[in-house]
Amino acid sequence: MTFNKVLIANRGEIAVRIIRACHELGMKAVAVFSEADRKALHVRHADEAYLLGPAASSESYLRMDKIIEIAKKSGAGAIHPGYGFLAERSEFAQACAEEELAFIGPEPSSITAMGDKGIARATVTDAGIPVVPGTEGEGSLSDEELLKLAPEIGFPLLAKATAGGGGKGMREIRNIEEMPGLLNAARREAEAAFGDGNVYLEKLLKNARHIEIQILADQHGNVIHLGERECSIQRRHQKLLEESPSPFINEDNEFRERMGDVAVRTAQAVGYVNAGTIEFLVDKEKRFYFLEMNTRLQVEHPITEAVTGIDIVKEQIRIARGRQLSIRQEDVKMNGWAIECRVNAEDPYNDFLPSTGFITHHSVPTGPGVRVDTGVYDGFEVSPYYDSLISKVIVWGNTRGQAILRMRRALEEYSIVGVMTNIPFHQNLLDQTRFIAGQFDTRFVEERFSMEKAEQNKETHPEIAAILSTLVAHTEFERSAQIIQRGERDTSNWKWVGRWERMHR
Amino acid sequence: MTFNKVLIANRGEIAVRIIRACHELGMKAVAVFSEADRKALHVRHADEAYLLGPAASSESYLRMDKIIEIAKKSGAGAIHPGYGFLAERSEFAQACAEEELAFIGPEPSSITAMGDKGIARATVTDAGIPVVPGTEGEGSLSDEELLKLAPEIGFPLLAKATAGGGGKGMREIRNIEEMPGLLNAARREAEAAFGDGNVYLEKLLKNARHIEIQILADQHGNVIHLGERECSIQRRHQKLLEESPSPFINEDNEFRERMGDVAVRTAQAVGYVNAGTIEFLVDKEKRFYFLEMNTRLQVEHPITEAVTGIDIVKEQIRIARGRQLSIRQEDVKMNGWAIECRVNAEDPYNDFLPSTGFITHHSVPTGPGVRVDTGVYDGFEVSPYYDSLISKVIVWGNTRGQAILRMRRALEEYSIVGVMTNIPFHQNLLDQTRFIAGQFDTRFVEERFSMEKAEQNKETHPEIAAILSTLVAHTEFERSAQIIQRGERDTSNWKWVGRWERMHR
Amino acid sequence: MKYITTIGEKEYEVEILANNQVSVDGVTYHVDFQSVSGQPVFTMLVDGKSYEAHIYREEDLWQVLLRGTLFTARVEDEREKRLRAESGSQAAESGEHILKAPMPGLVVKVPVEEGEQVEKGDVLLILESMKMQNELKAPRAGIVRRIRVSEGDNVEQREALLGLE
Amino acid sequence: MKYITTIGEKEYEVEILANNQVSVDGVTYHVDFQSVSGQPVFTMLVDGKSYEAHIYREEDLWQVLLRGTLFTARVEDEREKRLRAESGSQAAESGEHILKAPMPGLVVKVPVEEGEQVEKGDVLLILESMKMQNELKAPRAGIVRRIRVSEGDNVEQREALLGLE
Repeated sequence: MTFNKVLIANRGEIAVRIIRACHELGMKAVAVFSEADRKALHVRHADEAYLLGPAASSESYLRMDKIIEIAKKSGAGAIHPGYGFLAERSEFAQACAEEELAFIGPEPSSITAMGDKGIARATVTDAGIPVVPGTEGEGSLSDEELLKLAPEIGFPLLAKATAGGGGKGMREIRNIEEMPGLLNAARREAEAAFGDGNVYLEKLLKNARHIEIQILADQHGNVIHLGERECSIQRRHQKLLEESPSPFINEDNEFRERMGDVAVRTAQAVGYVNAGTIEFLVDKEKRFYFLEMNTRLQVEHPITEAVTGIDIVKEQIRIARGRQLSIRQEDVKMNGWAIECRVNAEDPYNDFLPSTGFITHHSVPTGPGVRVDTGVYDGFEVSPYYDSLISKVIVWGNTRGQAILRMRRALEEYSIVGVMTNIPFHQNLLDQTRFIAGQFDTRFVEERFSMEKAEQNKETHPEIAAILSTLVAHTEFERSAQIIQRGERDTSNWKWVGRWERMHR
Repeated sequence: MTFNKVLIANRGEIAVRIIRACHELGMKAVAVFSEADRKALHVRHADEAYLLGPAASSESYLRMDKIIEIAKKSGAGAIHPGYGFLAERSEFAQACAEEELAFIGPEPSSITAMGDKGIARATVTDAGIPVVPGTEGEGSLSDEELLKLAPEIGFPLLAKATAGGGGKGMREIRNIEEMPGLLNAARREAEAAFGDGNVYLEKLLKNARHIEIQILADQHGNVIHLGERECSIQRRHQKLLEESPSPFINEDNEFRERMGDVAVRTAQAVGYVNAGTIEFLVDKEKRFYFLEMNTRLQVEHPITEAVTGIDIVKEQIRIARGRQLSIRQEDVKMNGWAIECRVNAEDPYNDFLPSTGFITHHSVPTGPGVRVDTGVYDGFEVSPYYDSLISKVIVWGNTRGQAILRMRRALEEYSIVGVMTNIPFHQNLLDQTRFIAGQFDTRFVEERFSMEKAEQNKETHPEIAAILSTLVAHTEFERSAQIIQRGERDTSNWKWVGRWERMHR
Repeated sequence: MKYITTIGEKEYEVEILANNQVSVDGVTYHVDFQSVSGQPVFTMLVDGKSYEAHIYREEDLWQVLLRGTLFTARVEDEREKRLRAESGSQAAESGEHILKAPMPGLVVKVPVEEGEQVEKGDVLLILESMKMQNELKAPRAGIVRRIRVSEGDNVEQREALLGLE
Repeated sequence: MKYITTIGEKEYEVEILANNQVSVDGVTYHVDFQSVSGQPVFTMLVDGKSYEAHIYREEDLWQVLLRGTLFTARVEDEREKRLRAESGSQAAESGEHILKAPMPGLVVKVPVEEGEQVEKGDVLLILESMKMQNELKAPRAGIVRRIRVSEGDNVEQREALLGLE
């Protein structure tokens, strides 16, 4: 399909990211926005922008009908869904196709095939791809059936939402006794999150890593992979830090190629087109099992861009225009090391509770090897309506060691005022011996890490903090004393305004 | 020499750049600052910071004695001079050596050999390296002698300051009649700028390009080059935009290697150690002539970093510690294309006059392939004491075309409020057909470019500007009417302050 | 001016002297302390060492984020400290802790009942915000009093949710 | 409210209507105009097209930096325009242009003398600032009057340097 204008059906950093790709291809970008996002960066950077509706996603970014209507009205020939929202709704891809809008993603049938986790597992098993043992592809099972199958798979187990993703509707089950209660809880959560209470069981692998393979597939049957990303640093199944390559694979190219081949075969099994990611669990013996396929662009795609030099979003657009891939498998070289830290508006000192408010000051790290993708700026409000991702800090270094050192200095430079962020979490994590040694699995953050423990062995400066807080308190005290004095004497409003300005300059 | 703490004898973006390299090597960084720079970014990012003196360079950043004293006091084992200020003063390098401080740069003798342009030309001529025909290496010549030599070289000619650099004390001479007056002017300017009124003559090459080669040399006799940078986009001999590779050389690797070899031989001719740059003039027939050698880090070094993946500042520090180069010549690969735009505080619509003031808003472009090196931030004052460089925007792309498109989108995102900048100049330049085609020489900006002409053929939006200005004027008008009304009624200062705050939120 | 500044368990006696000098527990430092462009970002040089911190007020405490570590400081002069010490010793026993909403959101579950005994760390309430289910936990053991919200309620930031006695 | 807005040679009749509508020379647009966090950065949607601009006042003119192009606009209501037109026709002939320092700096040279006839583009003064020698040129032909500074003087931004009659 040919098009020169792309509607981005998303918000935040990923909408900005996609607008950049459009502009760098000389194409126009159309933004859509909710009432809460009128001044958001994606609206400001786009060539055109149209209001969807109120802040709640269901009334704005999930309104397929309105989005398609705006695409038609503005003359956009394609829609990029980003991640989240409508990105993995096959009916949206289908609706685009029916309106002759290019959907910058896979065919609806691929989304469907991978969207139901049970069907996906059955499909790849048929293609000879190993999956984690579980109740794959058996459709909707009752509690009774699940309770019967559980001992056959063996405990510990994971109950997971069939329609799921992002850790929702997921429960760990250690024994048969606690199973009925946990199944119930998982079903309730799944129902609330996805409108589908179906769950399936999966064996819980110990000491496993979460490693995923980025693939690209064009409409001409070419499928390539861009190497792996290590995503084991998670908390409650939410990724926090990713790197490429994986320190577990590192120079084992033969292993990388084996995983890459399986990923390519997985994509081929569902006739996949465009960018996608195949997630694997990898055990200590380098056995790997298919977890799921994300049929969309991922949050962590920039680390692959950093090591391969390939602009994944530009490739997505090229693919949707019917072009051949611009690279062949043999041209893909992983060069150096990249790390991404997700900076979330949440308080690492208080159980990672989200934090909302106005960002009054936002100064991003820059310099060699540092990339920041963000949708916020000075004065932007982090609202409770959307997810808590403020920005992604991506660094590149010649080696993993250099990348870690560079990330440390980048986080030290990063200054966000107005909301709490998890930057101190990342700083503490980057200081952990086991992290530096690359020895961690998906349970590392939850089982082996705590902010308190991490800060025990850190050189901190409490006496400097004492001086700082005392000076600020002292200045405040003096200032308020002064203001009261002046207020008594001074009657001109104009002088007041001038003074206030000077104070806040 | 071994050291773990580096003093940076500079300010602005380059001081910040060097601090970053220190931190990424796990070393401490000591900043020095003038009274005008207490809150500058290099002070804030450093581990330690010491006051030098008043704002004027002669009382601060040029005070060798104080800088060395601070280095000793703080326990810094090395000094990085950056560029400008003391970077090419051999007596400073000498003083460091005498105090057993590692000077992160070449030996004093190399600085001396290359510092006097006449001696430098004689030295490289002896080594068989072509120079632009002129009065090279003949020492201090009188006006009489120069007038006699001029016809032998042939007009047009350039008179250049022997101690010079940066376009100061430079004059173009078209014929013998105007020569005495121009020599006089050049000598006066050279005397004022460098305390040395000596000038020499050089043939003015027509349609020549300014192309330079970055070299690295360690203390063990290894000298390598990192390819070329194209620096022909200049105005009054000040570089404005640089790229690597040069579109003139592009895929002619044989030519690149010839220039690289000559650059390496030039460095060897003066026993050069550390990072340095050899500048050449290249004519249409790909004949190239030695211009001068910069015995220091250069403003435009990041484009070489972007295409080679080598961190030049980290290499400089490694070299000063006595390490071997971490790369061999055969490992140096130029990958993709990089462009740098120097963003200066100057008004491109008013003869590029410098602009000073507070930067009230500074929002840098980010995203894939974009690097910004800067020393400013929201609230920072651009003072008249130092040069007008605000920041450098460096982009990388797979091809020159992609780099140009990326630079365009980066400049469009870049938002600086409070001082005028030359961003519109860069935007217009990037739209020029001849620039896009890579067809330009060192006279392009002065002879073939004007802001007015560039904007004639541009799609602009005057009616949008009319709406915007009218709405702002209208809002101001309504607001001031309102303030007067309120002022009459309202007597509480506190309410006032609250309102003012809301207005400016 | 003399202050007693408490960080964690430790008390610092901080005196602000003339000529940019500050003494901490009797040791005198030369301090160059500046606010950066009116933001709660501060730069301080202490005997040449450069520090940068974000400093916010939170009720009567100061939060200092310094080189990736968050310190909570209480700054008092001697009179304030004495007063607090006297009143505090009683309050600590009888005081009711009011659980407030750390952010706006939707109450999805209140798994406790009034009068129920809870232990430190028990979940008192689940609040949905930013597409996450956030568990608000008991900061100490106690008895649940006065639950002011129900499932399905939308609450504002800092709104009182329930008491813990 | 009706304004006449002049950009370059062209005049636009801009009328601000109710309901976020603006008419320009009789054509009506739907306009969503917002200031971004109190800065002179503005975002505007005009019938869906998104524009961002920096807008500053410079004496009685507005500077609009929009997509890399700088526009200088004069915004007047009809009465103001009429008044200016009447007084302006005389002033243009007899008015003295005051050359002001565009930035603080050091006067290194004043290559003209009082009473001297200069052409447009002639250098009137050389000002050193930011390590550069900056030539201040005559914006039009005229006779130099009242030179208020000498070589070696330090001048402030906007300080009057000389007159051009």
